[in-house]
Amino acid sequence: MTTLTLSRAMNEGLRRALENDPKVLVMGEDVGKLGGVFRVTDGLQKDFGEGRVIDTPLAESGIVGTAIGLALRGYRPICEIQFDGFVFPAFNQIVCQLAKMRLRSLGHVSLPIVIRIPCGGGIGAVEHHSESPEALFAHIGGLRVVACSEPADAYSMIQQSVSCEDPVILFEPKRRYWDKGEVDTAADPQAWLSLNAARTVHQGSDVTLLAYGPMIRTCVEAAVAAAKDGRSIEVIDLRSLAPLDIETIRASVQRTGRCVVAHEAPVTGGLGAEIAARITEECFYHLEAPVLRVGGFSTPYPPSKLEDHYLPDLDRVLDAVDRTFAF
Amino acid sequence: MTTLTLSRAMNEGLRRALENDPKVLVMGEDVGKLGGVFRVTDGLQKDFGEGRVIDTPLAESGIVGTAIGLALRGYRPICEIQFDGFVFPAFNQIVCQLAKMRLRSLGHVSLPIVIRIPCGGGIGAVEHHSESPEALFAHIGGLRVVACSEPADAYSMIQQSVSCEDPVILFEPKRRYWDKGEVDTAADPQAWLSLNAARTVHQGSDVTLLAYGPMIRTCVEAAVAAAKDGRSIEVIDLRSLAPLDIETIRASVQRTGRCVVAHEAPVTGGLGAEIAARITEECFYHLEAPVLRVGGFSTPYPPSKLEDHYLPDLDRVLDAVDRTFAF
Amino acid sequence: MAVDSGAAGPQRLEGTGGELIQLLTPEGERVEHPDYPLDISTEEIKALFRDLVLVRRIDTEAIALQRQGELGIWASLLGQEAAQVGSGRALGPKDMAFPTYREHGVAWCRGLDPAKLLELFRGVSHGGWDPNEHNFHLYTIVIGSQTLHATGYAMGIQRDGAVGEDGEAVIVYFGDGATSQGDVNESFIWASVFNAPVVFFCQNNQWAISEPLERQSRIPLYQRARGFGFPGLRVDGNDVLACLAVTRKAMQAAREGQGPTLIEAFTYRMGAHTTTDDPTRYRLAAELESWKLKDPLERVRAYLVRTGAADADFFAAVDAEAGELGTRVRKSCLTMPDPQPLTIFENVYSEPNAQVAYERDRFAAYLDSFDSEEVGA
Amino acid sequence: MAVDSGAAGPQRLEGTGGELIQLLTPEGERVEHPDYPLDISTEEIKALFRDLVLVRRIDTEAIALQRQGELGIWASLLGQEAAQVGSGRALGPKDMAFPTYREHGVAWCRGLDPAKLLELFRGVSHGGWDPNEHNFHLYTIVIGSQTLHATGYAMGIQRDGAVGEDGEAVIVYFGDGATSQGDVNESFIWASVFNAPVVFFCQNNQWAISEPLERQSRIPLYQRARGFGFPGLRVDGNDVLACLAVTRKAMQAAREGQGPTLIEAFTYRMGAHTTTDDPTRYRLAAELESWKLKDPLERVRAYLVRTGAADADFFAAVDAEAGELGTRVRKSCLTMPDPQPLTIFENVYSEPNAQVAYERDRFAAYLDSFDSEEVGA
Ligand SMILES: Cc1ncc(C[n+]2csc(CCOP(=O)(O)OP(=O)(O)O)c2C)c(N)n1
Ligand SMILES: Cc1ncc(C[n+]2csc(CCOP(=O)(O)OP(=O)(O)O)c2C)c(N)n1
Ligand SMILES: [Mg+2]
Ligand SMILES: [Mg+2]
Repeated sequence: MTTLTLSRAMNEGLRRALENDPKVLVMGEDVGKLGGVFRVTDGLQKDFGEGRVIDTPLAESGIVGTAIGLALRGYRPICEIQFDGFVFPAFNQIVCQLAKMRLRSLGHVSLPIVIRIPCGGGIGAVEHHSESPEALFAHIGGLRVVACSEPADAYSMIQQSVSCEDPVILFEPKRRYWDKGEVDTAADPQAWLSLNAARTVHQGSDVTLLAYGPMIRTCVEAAVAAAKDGRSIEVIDLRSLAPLDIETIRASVQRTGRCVVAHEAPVTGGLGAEIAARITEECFYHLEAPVLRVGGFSTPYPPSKLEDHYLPDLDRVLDAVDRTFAF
Repeated sequence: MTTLTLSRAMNEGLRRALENDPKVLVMGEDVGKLGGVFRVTDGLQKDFGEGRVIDTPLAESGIVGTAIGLALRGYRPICEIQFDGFVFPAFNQIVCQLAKMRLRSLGHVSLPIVIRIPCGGGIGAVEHHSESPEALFAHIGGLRVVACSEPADAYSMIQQSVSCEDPVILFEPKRRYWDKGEVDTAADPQAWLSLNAARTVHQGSDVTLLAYGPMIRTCVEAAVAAAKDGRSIEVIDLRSLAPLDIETIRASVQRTGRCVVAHEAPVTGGLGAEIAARITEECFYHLEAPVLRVGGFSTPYPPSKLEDHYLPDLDRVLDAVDRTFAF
Repeated sequence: MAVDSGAAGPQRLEGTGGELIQLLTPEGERVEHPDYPLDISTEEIKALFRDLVLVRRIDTEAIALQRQGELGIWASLLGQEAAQVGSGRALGPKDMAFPTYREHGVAWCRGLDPAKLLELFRGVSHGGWDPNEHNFHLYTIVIGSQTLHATGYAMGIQRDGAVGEDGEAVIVYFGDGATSQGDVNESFIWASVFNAPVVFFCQNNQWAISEPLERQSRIPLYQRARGFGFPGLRVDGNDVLACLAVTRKAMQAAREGQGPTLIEAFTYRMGAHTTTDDPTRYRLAAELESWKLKDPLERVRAYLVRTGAADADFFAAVDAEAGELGTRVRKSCLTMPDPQPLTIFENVYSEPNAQVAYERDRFAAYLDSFDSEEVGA
Repeated sequence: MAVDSGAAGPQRLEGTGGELIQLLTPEGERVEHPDYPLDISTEEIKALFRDLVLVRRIDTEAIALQRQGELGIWASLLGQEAAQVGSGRALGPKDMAFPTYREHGVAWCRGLDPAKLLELFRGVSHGGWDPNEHNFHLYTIVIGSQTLHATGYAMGIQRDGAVGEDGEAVIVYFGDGATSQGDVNESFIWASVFNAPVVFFCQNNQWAISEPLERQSRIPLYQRARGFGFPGLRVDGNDVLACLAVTRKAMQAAREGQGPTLIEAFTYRMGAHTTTDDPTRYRLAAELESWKLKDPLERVRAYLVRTGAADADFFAAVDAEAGELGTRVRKSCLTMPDPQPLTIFENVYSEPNAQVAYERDRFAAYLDSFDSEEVGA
């Protein structure tokens, strides 16, 4: 066990991936000498060379489009999108090419590409640097969408994503990059939790709180605070956003009878909508209250002086929890 | 009252918009001499000139990006995206610029731009020509998203969209372009139903069926068929997808106690998810069954020989209706 | 001083005259070009003629099939046979080709069964062939996207150490309209910055559906490459020999590590954009007539006749072969089985996927319910 | 024949030598250029010097404010003052400017209150000024997007009939890195096809965060325009006179209907990319040192001293003014009120919106609940 920051754990995971398979590449803007704006790729170009850790021209469509070509040639590119808000120039390549090539080729072609996206707000940044676009990808068949919330998962999930034969969009909670956690770099990868699986990160019996990425820490803090008031919240880290680990979710909600979904993304059309709709279908007779959603507002992300109001914090999460008990 | 096809009604609406305001422009690929691949802009260039009906270079980001510039100069561009699947190169301009400029300027700037997107499947087309990406836009604050389903609405909604000071994404059901309907081109625009409003297109009391665009015809047919079996389905044409006309929806669902949402887009993360989540919140104690969703599968749109299976048809809609009665 | 003068305003491009690389005139006369000596035997020219005739035949048959409702749509290559066969025959087996949706002639040269193309246009699959079987990538419909794939693939060749004397290279096809897409320009940047072994083969057929070339560029398209620092050239796209020669040279340069080239094959879309298009709405019949005089097949036929290289028997044999091919193509279309409903859920992911499985199982049960109810779906 | 030879492979660009348009040497000597005669009075040069000093002062103050935690981030223009002031002062009041996020010097020339810039970098707004007040558009952060807006705006000028002798034009700023974005290249296409009155002003400061120019192009950037059929030129971006002269000429050409020009202002980012960047990780100190010798302010100072056009009093007065400006800027930052929570819901739509109203009302009630419970939010 080593104590690592999330950024460092991701870095170690990338290093392992590069070591384990010479076909693995890292590409993106400033991933080389600079080591990425969050230092996630720090030192990798020095150790693996410019042929494998590629500083690209400044164009996201080009990054994903050439990654597709490299994958067609047998490589396994890991693309870094510098910030969430800059994934949109690549959206066309992701939606129309990356997601659809396997079907187009009737399975002859795999595109084992990982797109890493530092996401979310809370870092006092300017416009476009605090977005949570995961729902846009979760709606697209052919993509896998996952999110890590803490160092150990960062370390394993990046490696599992690289091993996956399908394209994976990996969301990294940028405001948690410097959070520390224990990482067992010696553990047998076979023992890692599946990339498909959600994980219960705080046990509880009164209500199920579903979240992922940056909201996990907030939700666990909320659960701890609520426990002092005698309310037992079960927090589940979804980890896989598409597909969802419905079994884990259902088992918990059927037990608690109440559910809240929390994310930073706007509530309208966010992942919480899908979860609420699905859970309600699956657990209709178990629900004591509607599944409630707490998240960003359905506005553009505000200037940073307002982000503490925009982002659901411990109080807003607990408010939603309280509301499920008001039904 | 005149009988017009939906395509023709849209054409007449565009013509009115061009006549009424010299700042209105039409731009896109093949909108000039050809009159668009669906003939929606037929004859407009001839009558309003190349300065106002602009055949653009083949690049969707360029279309929307220059439309933004034209709007900044006081014009009101109507952009045609040739097919749903080709909106993605423009996604960055739509999400990061079009949707956010008003907030960025604290209200100093309006971008009264309409983006017309012929959408949906059922026309036997090749890949990328049958998509239903509306949920991706409905998740973006700052955009209005609307869908017309029949000629009269096509005629009025395009004009209302052009008048709107905010960007509007207007979805046009391409497989219904040749459907005919009565259009009252002499009616007072003040009397038109608001662009924000849903409309009940088939009255019923047992279950509320929510749909929009190409699915309206299917759903009304389903309601007619069900009536023969003694089941009374209320069909509501949502028309405005963002924001939703929750009041109309709620009133109906509170009355019927059951609700099904139908769309062509993949169910996972589709608009039905948002509607189901919201309705369940608002009508929890009125619901006899969970809101059920019927729509496209969570796969890429299949080759056209399979589309009749992919698209929800009358039987699949009625199956969902039946299932709400099984709860 | 650094001033680069461009054209002052839009100008109608002329494709004739000295700027075109040509080895065979429309009248079928062989001409030499100092930079593109072509060492080619009569047998090889006859083989090219055969290719031209056969790919045109595939096209004619497909159009007929579409008219009869057997295909949903078809994108005809009529008029572009020489550009496709000339460039297609310039490729080595290890080279990789990335087509648009109109490269039936290149598909033919790569050895792809035409039935595969029909599958796509019939709506049976979105393509479905294995790109690695014939080193011919899948058709790409979203304009310009494949140029980045090709460039990335070429970067893979570099990483494989497969650049050099005996190297490999990539060719990517796109149209005049495509040159306006951001992706195509980004691919020019990538290719030049990384000096990737990729040849950009632009078939300038003068039209992007109803839009003439002036909507995309005010200077000849081959000059676009200048702005990115690699060579660009314009070839007579209706001249199969010139297309062969320039593509060979550019591919060899790429294989050897000299980086990208842009080839503008100046040609003409003699048919409609696709079978659903009506070109009479936007272009004059006279334009088409003038291009008929430059027909890519007729000039090779004229050459073969004039030089006595081929006799009536040869032409008859090629025609007969074309007839058989037409029949075979037709038959493959008519006997093509429809895909099974549940294949919707296949090939979305490489491994079992919870969401897909959930929907498939429910849909299967739904379909079964009709069987058991004995009601037709 | 039509072959266009590009460079065979990547090459390190050199910005010195004859290809740069220069009117004032780094040593402060005035030189003439046949194509860019500049009729400028001493008073005007002094005014430019004042601009340069003042915009640098705004920058210094902002960096200090960021260090003290008063700004979230700041993108310094250090080293780029001449490019911005020279081009900014070439604009007429009716011309429209589209900046990136670093054009503080242009903002100054257009008359925007620097406090507005601080609002953005402090996180109080996303900009929030009225682009039409000073004909200075909002800062654009997504790289390259504004080039299309500028081009569309220029198309609007055409439609307004405002091209001609007394016409209007647009200038759009972007960096060397931005030239790789699809949008920028699409804007070149639009501008050339429609012959739009727009000047593309690329500040090539040699770096896109940590990436040197070679990652974006293997030939000088001004040559990009060649590929699109309009003029491109390279100017010494640290020479305020040359930047003024070339921009004036290009803007006038655009106003008169001669279409677009690409200006590459060859300069250097002397500071970090932003205050969160650490350039020591990726570039050598020697490079910075060599560029310090080309400082855009010092050469004007040298010229003014050498020619006796300005005395110590002048420089002292400018310094004093800069000091006052710094104080004013600082004060405006420190006294800036935080936005109210419910402003999150404002300016999303022009009219009341059901979804926004719903969320605002609920959030307002939520905030109120704390007040009434007397618990801090
Ligand atoms: C991104 C995108 N936008 C629009 C279309 C619709 N479309 C199909 S082909 C075509 C014209 C293409 O012209 P060109 O590149 O010259 O190729 P050609 O068809 O002439 O071979 C258009 C606009 C598309 N396929 N992709
Ligand atoms: C589409 C997009 N991708 C990435 C970024 C992150 N980013 C901000 S500035 C920058 C470098 C820009 O370089 P250049 O265009 O040369 O301008 P400079 O900062 O040097 O003035 C990058 C990559 C962005 N803002 N937008
Ligand atoms: Mg074409
Ligand atoms: Mg730069």
